[in-house]
Amino acid sequence: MSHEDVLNPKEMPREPEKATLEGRNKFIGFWFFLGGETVLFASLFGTYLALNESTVGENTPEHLFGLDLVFIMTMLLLTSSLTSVYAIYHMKNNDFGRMLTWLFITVVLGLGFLGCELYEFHHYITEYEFTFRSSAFGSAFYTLVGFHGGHVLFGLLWITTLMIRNSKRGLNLYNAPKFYIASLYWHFIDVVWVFIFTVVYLMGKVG
Amino acid sequence: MSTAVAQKGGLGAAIWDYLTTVDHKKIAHLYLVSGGFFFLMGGIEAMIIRIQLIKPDNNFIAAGLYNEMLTMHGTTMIFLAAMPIIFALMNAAVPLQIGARDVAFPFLNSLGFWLFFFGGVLLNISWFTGGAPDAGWTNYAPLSTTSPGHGVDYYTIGLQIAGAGTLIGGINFLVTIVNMRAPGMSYMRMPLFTWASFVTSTLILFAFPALTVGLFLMMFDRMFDAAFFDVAQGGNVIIWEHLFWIFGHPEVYILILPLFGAFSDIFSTFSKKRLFGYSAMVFATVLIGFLGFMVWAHHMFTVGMGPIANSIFAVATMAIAVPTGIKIFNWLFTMWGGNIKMTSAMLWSVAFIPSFTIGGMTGVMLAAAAADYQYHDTYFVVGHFHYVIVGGVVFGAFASIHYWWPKMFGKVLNEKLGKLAFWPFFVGFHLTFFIQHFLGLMGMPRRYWTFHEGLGLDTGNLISSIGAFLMFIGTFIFLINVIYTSVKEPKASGDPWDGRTLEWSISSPPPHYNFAQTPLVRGLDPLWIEKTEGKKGMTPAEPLGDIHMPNPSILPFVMSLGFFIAGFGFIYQTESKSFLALIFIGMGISLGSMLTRSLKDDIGHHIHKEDLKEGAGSE
Amino acid sequence: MEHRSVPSQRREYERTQHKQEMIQHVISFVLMILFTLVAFGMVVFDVNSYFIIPTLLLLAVVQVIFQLYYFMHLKNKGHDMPAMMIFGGVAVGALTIITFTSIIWW
Amino acid sequence: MRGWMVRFRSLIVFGALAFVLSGCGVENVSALKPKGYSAELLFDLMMISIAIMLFVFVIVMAIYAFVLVRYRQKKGQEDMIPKQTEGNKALEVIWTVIPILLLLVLAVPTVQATFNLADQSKQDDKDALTIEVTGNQYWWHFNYADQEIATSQDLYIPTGKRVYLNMKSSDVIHSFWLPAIAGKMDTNPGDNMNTMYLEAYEEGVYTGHCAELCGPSHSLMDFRVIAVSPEKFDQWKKDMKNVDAEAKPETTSAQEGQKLFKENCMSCHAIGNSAAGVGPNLTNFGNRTKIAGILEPTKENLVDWIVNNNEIKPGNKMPMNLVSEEEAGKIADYLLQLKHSEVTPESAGEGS
Ligand code: HEA
Ligand code: HEA
Ligand SMILES: [Cu+2]
Repeated sequence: MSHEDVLNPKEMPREPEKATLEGRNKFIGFWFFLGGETVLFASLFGTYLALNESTVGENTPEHLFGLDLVFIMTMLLLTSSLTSVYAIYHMKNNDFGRMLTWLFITVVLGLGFLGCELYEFHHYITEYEFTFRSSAFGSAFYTLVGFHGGHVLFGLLWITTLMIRNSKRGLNLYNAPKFYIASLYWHFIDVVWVFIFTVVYLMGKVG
Repeated sequence: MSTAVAQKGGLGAAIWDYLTTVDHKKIAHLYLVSGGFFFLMGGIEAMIIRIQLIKPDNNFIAAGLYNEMLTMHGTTMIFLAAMPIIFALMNAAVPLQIGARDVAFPFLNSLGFWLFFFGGVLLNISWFTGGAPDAGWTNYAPLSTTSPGHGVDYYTIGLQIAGAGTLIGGINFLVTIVNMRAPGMSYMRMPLFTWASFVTSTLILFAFPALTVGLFLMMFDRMFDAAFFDVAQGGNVIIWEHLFWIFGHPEVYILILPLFGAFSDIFSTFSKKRLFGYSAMVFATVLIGFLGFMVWAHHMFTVGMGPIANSIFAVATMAIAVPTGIKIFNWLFTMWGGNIKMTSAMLWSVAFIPSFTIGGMTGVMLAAAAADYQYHDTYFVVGHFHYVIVGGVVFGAFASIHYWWPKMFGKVLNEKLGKLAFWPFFVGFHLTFFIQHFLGLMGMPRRYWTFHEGLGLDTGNLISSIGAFLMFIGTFIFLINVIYTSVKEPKASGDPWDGRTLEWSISSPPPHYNFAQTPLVRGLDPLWIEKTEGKKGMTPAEPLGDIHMPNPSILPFVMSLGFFIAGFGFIYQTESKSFLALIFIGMGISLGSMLTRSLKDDIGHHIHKEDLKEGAGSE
Repeated sequence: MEHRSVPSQRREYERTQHKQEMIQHVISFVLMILFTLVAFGMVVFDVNSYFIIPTLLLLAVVQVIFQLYYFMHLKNKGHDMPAMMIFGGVAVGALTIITFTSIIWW
Repeated sequence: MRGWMVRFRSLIVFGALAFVLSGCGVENVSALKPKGYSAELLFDLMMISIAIMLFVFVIVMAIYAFVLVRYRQKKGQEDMIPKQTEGNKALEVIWTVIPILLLLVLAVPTVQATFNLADQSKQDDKDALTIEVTGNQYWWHFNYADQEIATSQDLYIPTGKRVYLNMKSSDVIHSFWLPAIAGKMDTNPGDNMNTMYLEAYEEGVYTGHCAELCGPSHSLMDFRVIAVSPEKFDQWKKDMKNVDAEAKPETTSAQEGQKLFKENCMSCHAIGNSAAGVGPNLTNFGNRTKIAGILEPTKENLVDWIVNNNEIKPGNKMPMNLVSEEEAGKIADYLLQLKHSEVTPESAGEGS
């Protein structure tokens, strides 16, 4: 396939993300990477579960966590997962404008989530003096949730870069795989969050 | 394009070429040279260890320095010598064996190398900045978290950077093997080395994240006062041990499996016979990889996990003897009825069988959980793992290097010198490590700076040290061989060994697009099939056409350099906050390169068919 | 590559197919929200039974399956390798978590 | 299990093997000369596994030697193309099934021994003896639970009786290894307490080591276990309970030493039954087998130790040059005459 065909395809194929060899490589490679990420987060979850009772003082999960904020965060992130699905839907229909719109909404929701998380951390630190260094539980909590937050941040930067870089030239076979795997990444972040709100917050509240 | 530059200028251009290359064959050179260099470093550290232990109550080096020496020896050998040499072989052979022009992610391939390289350099800089890591290559907390100075900080950061490179390399090979096979190269026609690389890469994918997390926790504890391993604040030191071994055990199979694959190719080539029990060999490789994830706690039998956990892990560990045995017997029966030619590559491979079998057997003995209460952390274990690592990985590396040297560098290593290097190394190896089993049982713990007189350990240690000198001599002769060959030996043909697999169907070294026309694979040992039908080379699967190749890039180098700089920032910010600047600069460089990479389209270039060499590549 | 002249008929067909897939997505989204509500509800209203933790975990797992299979298309063809690697990761991860909840403290 | 093993041992190879191996090593130091229940059990387990391994190795080597001799390329046959065999199902099954069977033979006694050595069920019996072991950089502390006896470095146990150990560390991970009597067990910091038991068959002084890297002086963290008959042990207990920590030594030098010791050393060390301090408990010091676990117990060595301990054991936490060499001599006189019990290492049959 010539460069011209990749950058200015005459007709978009059904699955533009997998139309080129490079695209197929990215697609498979990224999924494999997510397999590795699964182990990464499992190790963090394991560490958290091993240390969530290693509290010092009264800063226990039950004492600290409030569910309303977590609920809002969950709704934001779950919805952003749907909006990124919409974006890919429009990508497959070769509707670049709509795709950008939905990606934009995804980014806004993600930012909302991140804001809430920062507020939450700030709240724990200032109101409860519960920090990364307070106890083994504190270290494990901030590390697990913080790694996830870091992923959210990276995802936001990534999607935004893609949007800006390609805003002028539209969809092609070179950038379609990039958009596609960015959306995979975003879904994966959501998957991790589902376990975080379940294991850290809900189970923490149950005690 | 990259070759054009190299042709034009002198040394500078050649260096620039290697700094920017994304060609898997050149990346193989980079891996081999740096891995080889670190092997010599690790070997010299081993010599210092053996000199210190040559006699009782010796004082050749101080106790603290000894701990640094053994830590750096283990870490260097595993992460900076064995792993890169394996990646060198994978880069040199896998794309060629599957009939691909390139790997799936040439850019990431280069990034993987440079991350490993800078991680390794960072780790070794610790020698000059007030002390290397000294808590063993296993780096158990809280010895590591409380170790004074910055040695252990170098360990965490250096391995984190190098480990990221390894993970990237692993994913690259997985995708290459899944997506880039030539027409007709089905999974069950892949050479065993490619299969082993595939399984190894899978192990890397699942094992390294555990190390990543472990290193992050260690880093947070040491540099940011977290409390993961601080029992006073509710931390738990056993977490590190599990994370380390969840990574660490698969790691030893990551080391050995590619060489198992290489041995399979070598045995069948030099016996002029098809590999005996191909499908059983594939199955065994996969099974070893699979079981490799369920046995890590056999390193922790004495930690106090209780008899139930110990028993489960003991039995699971023993199970690995079965697929490994399948391999040993299939190799023997590959040679059975063959026409065995004892080249240097074959010599190393033949020597591997009894050596590794002994190592595997002591492994099974260690797996007997209760008995490990005696063996654990003694020289019995040191004997075991050097038998499998040196007798398996190092012998395998030497065999593969002899085997693929013509493909990598266009010349056959001198056979006489090859055999001359083998014998002292082989004899020295058994002298050094066989006696260590007995030393262990007679009461010598490992990681001992010195042992006392009167415990019956003197002669054994002396013999062991003598053996190490013989290994030194062997390695030295090998180095001479490399120089001699590059000066004196004639250029090799494309197929010097009467090979069976695709890499031997093209010239040595191959053109940078590998195959002018992608070959059509018609079965296992595709080149052999064509040869038995009287053809000279492979039948092409496509007409001659333009070839798409990736562009070289300096970004992987710069990106890794950024992390390297930031690494110092992380290490020294504990002393002065002004070092935070280094973190920002370094991360800025790295993130900047990433941004550049994603903003700048890089779709590669084409080689026009008029510029290709004639024919499908058979020389 | 054959995509150069996709007949408009096929385009149309693809579009309807995408639509149908989208409907599935919306349904799974609604279910996911529902599961989340149930999970939070159980904790907020103190449904303190013996089963609460297993139930919470089960709800999470089902949600994640929706994410993987529908949102991330793991159910579609051409996803064998991705599925294999994800489940490989899940298996190793599960072993890790079992370990960290059983033999870390004694 | 024992009976089963005895039968196994009667196999000729097995007996011969055990004989050859037990030729190695020094008495009371080597795992190959078991002198206690656990060590013997483990020795038998080792012998089973070695026998299996030898069996497999002989078969592998037989095929190996045959293949290499018979199928080595002969002159003039360089171009011979052998038959390209694909494999052989029957062989494949054989070399899968036989190793599985052999491993089962090994797995059963392994699991039995593992559970056997973890059997602490009798620890709570009235007359059971439990000792709290604490690993420290770089010395061992032993506290006889319920007995109000504390010692460091030298551990006295009765022969023929199970002694239970509750093991912890005060700093980094150490590992308590007593090859001739039992295997080893780590001492962990924090809440993870480990247990094991010792049962010595014969009187003697047994050398033990730290087996988990614990810092620069890891290799210098030896200890001794002194097994004495139950009667002597009871005597020792009685003596140790009645230690008069304030007792006045005979020579004036030692008396001055006592004063110096109180002023300079008591903040870390203890004499008598006070709980473990920062440094080793020095009760009964005059009967110690070694100074600091490694030096011959002479006055010269002790003075050297007091003044230069950090050069002898790098990373040791005891301050150097706290006292002058002369003062150290007096302290040494004081410490070396602290012989609180009639029962000594010599009475266990051996002096070293
Ligand atoms: C390449 C590296 C490599 C390989 C391949 C192996 C292979 C094996 N290892 Fe080893 N091991 C290490 C590297 C390796 N190991 C290292 C580095 C350490 C120490 C780490 C540290 O603490 O620093 C270690 C430590 C180690 C321990 C922990 C010891 C301790 O610290 O107390 C154990 C315990 O079970 C063990 C077991 C095994 C087993 C059962 C195998 C098996 O895979 C072996 C299987 C092979 C065979 C058995 C031979 C061939 C088979 C037949 C001919 C069939 C018939 C055989 C039988 C029926 C027995 N190893
Ligand atoms: C790939 C892995 C690997 C390899 C190849 C080796 C190779 C060797 N190792 Fe080891 N080793 C480990 C991995 C490895 N090792 C690990 C993981 C540990 C555990 C560390 C720990 O406890 O934390 C260990 C520990 C270890 C110990 C135990 C230390 C202790 O517990 O106190 C000893 C002692 O004998 C030893 C010896 C040797 C020797 C003699 C070699 C020899 O085979 C080396 C042979 C090579 C040479 C001798 C190089 C020759 C050099 C030249 C010819 C240079 C020429 C000169 C110039 C150009 C300048 N190693
Ligand atoms: Cu292992």
